[in-house]
Amino acid sequence: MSQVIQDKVIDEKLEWSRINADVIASMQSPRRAYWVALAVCIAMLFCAVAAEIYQYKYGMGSAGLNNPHMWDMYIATFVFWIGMSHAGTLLSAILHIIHAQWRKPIYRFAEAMTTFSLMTAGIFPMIHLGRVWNLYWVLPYVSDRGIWPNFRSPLVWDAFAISTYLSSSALFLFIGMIPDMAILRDHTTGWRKKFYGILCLGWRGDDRQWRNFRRTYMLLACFLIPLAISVHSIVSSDFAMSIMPGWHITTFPPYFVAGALYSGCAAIMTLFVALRYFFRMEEYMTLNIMEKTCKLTFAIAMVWTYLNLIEFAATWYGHNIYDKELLIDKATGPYAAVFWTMIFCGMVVPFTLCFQKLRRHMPSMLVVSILLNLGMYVERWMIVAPTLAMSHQPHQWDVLWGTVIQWAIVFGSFGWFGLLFLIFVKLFPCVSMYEVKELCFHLKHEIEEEEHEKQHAAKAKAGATAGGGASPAGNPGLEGA
Amino acid sequence: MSLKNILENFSYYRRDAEAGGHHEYEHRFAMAIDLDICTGCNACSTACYAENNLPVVGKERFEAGQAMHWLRVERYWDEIEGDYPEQGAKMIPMMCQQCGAATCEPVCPVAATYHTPDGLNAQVYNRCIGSRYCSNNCPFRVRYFNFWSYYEDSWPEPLRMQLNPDLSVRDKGVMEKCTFCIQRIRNAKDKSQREERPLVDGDIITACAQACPTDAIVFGDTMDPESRVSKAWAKHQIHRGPVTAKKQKADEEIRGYRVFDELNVDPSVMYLERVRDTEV
Amino acid sequence: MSVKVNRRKFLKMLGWGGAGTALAGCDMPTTVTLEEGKEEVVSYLMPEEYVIPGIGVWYASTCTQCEAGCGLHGRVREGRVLKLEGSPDSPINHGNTCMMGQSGVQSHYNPDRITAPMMRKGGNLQAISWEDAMAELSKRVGPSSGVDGKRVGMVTGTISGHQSVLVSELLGQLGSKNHYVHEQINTSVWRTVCRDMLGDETPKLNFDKARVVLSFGADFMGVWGSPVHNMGEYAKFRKGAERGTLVQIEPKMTMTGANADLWLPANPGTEGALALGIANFIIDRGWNLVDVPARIRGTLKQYDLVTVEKVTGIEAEKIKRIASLLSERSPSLVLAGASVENQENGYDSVAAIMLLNLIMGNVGNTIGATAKFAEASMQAKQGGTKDLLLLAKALSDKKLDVLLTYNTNPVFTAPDVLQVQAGLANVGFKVAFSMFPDETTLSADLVLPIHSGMEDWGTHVAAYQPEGAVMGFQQPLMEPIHKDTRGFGDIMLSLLKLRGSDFAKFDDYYSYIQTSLLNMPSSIVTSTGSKEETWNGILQNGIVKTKGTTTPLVPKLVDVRYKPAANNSEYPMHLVPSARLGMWDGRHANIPWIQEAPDQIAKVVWGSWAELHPKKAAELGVKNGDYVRVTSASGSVETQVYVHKGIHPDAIAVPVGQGHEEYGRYAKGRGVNPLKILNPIMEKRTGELATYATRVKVTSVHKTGRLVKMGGSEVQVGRKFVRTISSSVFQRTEKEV
Amino acid sequence: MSNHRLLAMFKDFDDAFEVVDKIKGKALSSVEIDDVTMMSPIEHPDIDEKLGDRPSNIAYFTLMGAIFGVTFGFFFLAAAQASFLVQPQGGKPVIALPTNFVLMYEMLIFFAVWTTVITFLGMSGLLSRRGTLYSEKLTVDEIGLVVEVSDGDLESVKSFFKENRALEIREEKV
Repeated sequence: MSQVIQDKVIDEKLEWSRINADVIASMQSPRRAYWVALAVCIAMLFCAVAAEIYQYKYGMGSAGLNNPHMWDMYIATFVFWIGMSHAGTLLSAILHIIHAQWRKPIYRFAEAMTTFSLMTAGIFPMIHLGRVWNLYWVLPYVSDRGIWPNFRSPLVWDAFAISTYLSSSALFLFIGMIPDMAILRDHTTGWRKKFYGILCLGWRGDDRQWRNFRRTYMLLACFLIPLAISVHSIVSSDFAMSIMPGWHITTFPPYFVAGALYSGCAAIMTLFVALRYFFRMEEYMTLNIMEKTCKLTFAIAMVWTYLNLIEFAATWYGHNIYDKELLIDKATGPYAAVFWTMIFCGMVVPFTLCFQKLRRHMPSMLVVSILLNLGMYVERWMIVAPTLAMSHQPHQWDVLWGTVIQWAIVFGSFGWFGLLFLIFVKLFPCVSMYEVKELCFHLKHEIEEEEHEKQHAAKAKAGATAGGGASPAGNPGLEGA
Repeated sequence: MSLKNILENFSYYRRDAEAGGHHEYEHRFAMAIDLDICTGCNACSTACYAENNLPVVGKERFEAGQAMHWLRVERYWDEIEGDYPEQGAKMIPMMCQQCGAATCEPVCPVAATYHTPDGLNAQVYNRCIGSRYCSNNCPFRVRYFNFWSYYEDSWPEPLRMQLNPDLSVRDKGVMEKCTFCIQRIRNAKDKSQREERPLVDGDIITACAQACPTDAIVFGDTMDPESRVSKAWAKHQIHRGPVTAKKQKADEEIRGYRVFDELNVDPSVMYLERVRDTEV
Repeated sequence: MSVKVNRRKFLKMLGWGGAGTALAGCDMPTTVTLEEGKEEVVSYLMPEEYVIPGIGVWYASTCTQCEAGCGLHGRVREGRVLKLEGSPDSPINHGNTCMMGQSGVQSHYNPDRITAPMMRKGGNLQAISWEDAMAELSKRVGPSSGVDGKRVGMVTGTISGHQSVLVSELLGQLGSKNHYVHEQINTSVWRTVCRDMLGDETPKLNFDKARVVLSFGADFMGVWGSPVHNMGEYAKFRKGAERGTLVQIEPKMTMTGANADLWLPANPGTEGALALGIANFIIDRGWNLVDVPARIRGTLKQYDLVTVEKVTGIEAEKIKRIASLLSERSPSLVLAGASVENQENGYDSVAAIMLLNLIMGNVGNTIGATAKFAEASMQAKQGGTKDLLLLAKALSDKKLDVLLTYNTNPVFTAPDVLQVQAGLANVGFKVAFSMFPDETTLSADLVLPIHSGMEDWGTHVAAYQPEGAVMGFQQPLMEPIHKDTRGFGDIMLSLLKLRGSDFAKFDDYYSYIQTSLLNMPSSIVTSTGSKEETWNGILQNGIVKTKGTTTPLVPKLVDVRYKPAANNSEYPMHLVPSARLGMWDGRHANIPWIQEAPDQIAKVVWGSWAELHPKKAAELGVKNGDYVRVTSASGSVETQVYVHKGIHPDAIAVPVGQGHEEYGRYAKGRGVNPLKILNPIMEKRTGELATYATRVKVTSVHKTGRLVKMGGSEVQVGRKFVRTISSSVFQRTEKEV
Repeated sequence: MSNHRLLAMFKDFDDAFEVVDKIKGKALSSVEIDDVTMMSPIEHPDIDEKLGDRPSNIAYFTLMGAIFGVTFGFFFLAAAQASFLVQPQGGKPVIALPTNFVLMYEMLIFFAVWTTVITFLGMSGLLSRRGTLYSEKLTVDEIGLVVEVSDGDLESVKSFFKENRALEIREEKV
């Protein structure tokens, strides 16, 4: 079989009406598993809301924070969710620019993941504020007292970066969904028809719309790549711009970006397996796509591993005694177990992705991807906590494991994310219908061309023996439905 | 017009600490603490509690690391091989060092902590939103956060009658730290203004320096060359500003030093090394 | 009876008596000032005369937090006292204070103060009116009560000034000789030795003249003598032309030990042998500056280096170094404190230590005579633990029908074996004059709430008078917070008036003090014009400076019959009931600032702990935070361990002060009280309770917890927070410039 | 003048393209190639080729948005800093360029993205009503061709459609 056929990520003979029908079906009549998942997410969210109400009322002390540990899991979780947001948009945009067709069936939920994990991440700096009711002071609004936020603070950069990123990636997601909204407008009834009718903004699919659409989408993709990288660099600046050992590290921006892509890919894998199973999307989310995702994840994992080791090496050879001691303390001190979990999950587990059998075995991939995510979560915690625990001032050394309140809020953030995602999959197509159609269309062309070439070669060979005779160039056209 | 303002003053606004900073300092308050006569008795810390309305957090919160001692007396043991610490223990009163190039200041998202023309690292409680970044970026770890609302717990009636009305009682969610008794500075300035005379050395004395039974803490203005603190700094060859080769001590054995001077933060507290008779 | 000073008069006095430092509040416009005569701008807001919003005024008074008698300035604003600072005029503290002085306001504003008289009715204390309380008092001790004066007792802490006069008068009027002066933290043995060997109980210690201070367990910066004064003197000692060297020998590192150039733990109870060994070595080398009679020389001969090294556990080399230090850097000052005094052989040990002062010629040089307050009845009656033992005996022998308690808490400080609490049941009528519901107060039948040190008048003559003989004057800094408290002096006066006496002419304690002071001989109170002016001068200074009477020291050698304490195999460890500046003997356990202020050495807060040497801890298999049981023949306590090297491996230090069963919300039920498990061992020569002589065994109870202390790392981990240079370098760089 | 609008539905792109070719080739008096609109469920890369040069100028607006963002960013931040002099902090200058560059970068992207999206909405003719000729099959798999013709050419265009296997033809008056 030819390479194209072997690698094909989807069955090109899928009928287009079936694509419509399958995806629309996935959005309707939820099964019981859906309701159970929804209930679980709401329950988790409820834990967090209760904890937050308590914390709001009594103060940050209820989170167990203390003098050295002014930040803890809230910020680690914030970085985790920000990181997770990177896979969707960044991968979608990069793959779009390099015309990687296999992104098409999976980019939609990945982008949704981006938006929702950003929405989750954005909550954490608020939760962690001592006086959250004054949050808006971070915004650069014109005040009659001439007060401005401090633009030198990486936290203000965060506010700028996150709002830019959230609006841009939400726009990117939305723009990419417009043709699908039109499909839904045409093929649903009742409130949905009205709803999608508004959201599709009058999409008709004429050439002018497609032309501008393509240009816009490409432009947005071009901006989103540097934006995504800058966002995580800025998040890393929260640490790298400080003076603290273990934070003030030159390689932090690329390290954070790599870590973000890494955890994002792992999250995509998790959701891939889940959606494929729950929505019976086996025909769209094919094993070939999974394989490609796995390979990409592996490559990013290796980049991350490299940067991580570089960081250790630089610290080790740097002879900054505070940094060096901290590194040794991380590996041997009270946080050692967590540190080695990170090393194992982040650096060792990805090697399972080298094996094709495992890559095509969905339950293993679910386990692997969850392990990778766990590794990436503790990585963030290993960035935040040990530095605070063992910084310049030994008199204030302290080890902190958080209180129930803190754990509940961190736990609940997964519920919040899950809730948003579950609502999304029922309101919006989690597979891009028009792009799957494009994928089929192009794939079919490629296959036909290849077969044509083959025939041509055979004929040329036959012609060479039989004395030639050109065959008329057939116009394969589109068979359609 | 702010555009005009930018264009006219651009180079002025671009001056950093190494270039003398943009500040035109009126005073630069500083301390000199002699660790040879500091006994570690804790009078300074208690005086600070009394002067600055510091809450008593109680055992559980102290255990959780949420104590609010703006001025704490740290005690270190020698790292020794022998059976006994024959040179005693090491005591150091540690409070906000009012760094000239403070690392806490640029990271505050709302500019709640900033540098005053008095050379103080001021904390504006009302502006603070509690991001706690400043504390994270403080190498000395001398910023204290109101993790709880302490008013009810720490000052049951009639204990709250003792609260100093010259400064506020901070509610939950606000960062605070040693202010070099800014209310005393304010009062002294008002007084000197009323008396139409400049501030002189000794007009201002912080609560800790006042209480110190051995007078180990000297407080004053380093802009005034005649002040005791200026003389102490000069004598021990410690200069204001970030450390540069030119400004380093000529004699390494002179006792003056600033903690974490190598981080280039320009602390305003000079410590004098502890002395031990090694011949006994 | 009521306090006859009405509010107007009271405030008027305050107005005159104020040190007169007016400060504008920071929030007040600077134009609104007294000086510019613009008070009327704020007059609408002025609730009373002299209470000007935003203006703080400083008044002079005297600290009552311990017996040192430091002068105070209290900042009063809007009728409230806010902050206490040392009075620069006081020769005792020279403007400084310790943490106890600073926290005087929290004693005053303490939420657990007793606010109304209480009487025991049906086993419980119930609030009653002052009229009823005074009627009851009259019924039980008044002329019609038929009480036998010999069976009336009064137990107080160290007491001086007019209060002391009133107490003596009252007991004299009743015909009682039972005035027990109990002070848990005391220097009784040292005082006795000083009396015997120097002729003065409280000689002046000239730290500034000494080039070396050799201290055997004297925590003179913490709980020995007059701490604030001593710390000031210590600073001079360090900052002098030549930096003085401090050598401290004690079983558990105290704050003074932490500041020593050389800190050594001798085997507990053998410090006397060490002193004799040093003396022997000095005399052997002929370094002594004062000759020693052959008789004493003979005794010293037994203390050769080998023996002393064996007995004390201090290397011979170190003993030689200390001896040569004393010789090379004469004059020196040799002190002895609690861990030496409060042993069975305390007197002899202190005498041996004092011998060093004598032979090194320190007497008359670094040790001088102090002036005594000319009016003997007002001099401090210093207490110790001997009176506690006497009290316990009187109680168990049922020798008391009426017991008055003031300013002391024997139920808390007495060891369990003395059975003070049970003995109190034998007393028919117990009256407590107290601010706080402490253990002794709550055992009383009648509780009379008294004013705090910031509400009451008083005079204090400190026992240790460094410059001249001064009387600290205590004046109210504000009106009483609680309407149903009364001054101790006022109550005493009304008790005296029950039997009609010379005191009948005084309306109240204030007028008594005023009359008394103004009528004092001019050698004590120098008149500065009219009586009113003189009086205002006293109020303004808060201190009455007199020259006092001085008698020169008469050094006299006594025979040292030193005998080290015996070993005890069942109870191998020495219990060190250590005390610290701040908590003192436990009287400040109800002050939140003191509870939250870490111990100077262990840095533990809000509770008790036991200090152990790492060697011993390893033997027991315990680490920081683990619980151990400390068992003596008289009982046991269980507490957490703090392991550090600043303690003798055979000693375990459990700080006193905690373990209150009563005493308000901050103190009650917190930690353990090591005094409770002391054995009833007496110091042989003075009859004081030998608090450091109890032997204990320590066992792990296999329970762990987090020790609540300040500070993460115990060492600097290579950071340079506290740098150290040698004194030779210091001498070169700073002293010779 | 064109007064008829025709919609023809085709099964595949090739049929539609043939019609376009025919319209272009026959030079009908009332039908310009610009009057031909093709509607499709997916984007076919050949549409532009067939329908001729129809430029999309979004990128210019994006560029303008970006330039505005970065310039506005600099002056906004500098003006805010220079008028908020209480800010001198940590020994840093009042106008701290390195930090401002970070924020200028974010503002560049922010304004560029929003201008792009807003321009897209305008340029692509979304949100504007243009005719009622539409078939829901367009969002399944059929290709639509809309041609505006005058009476004269109506029939010939219709015949092109039929010749090329048009599945359905709809018509409306303009």
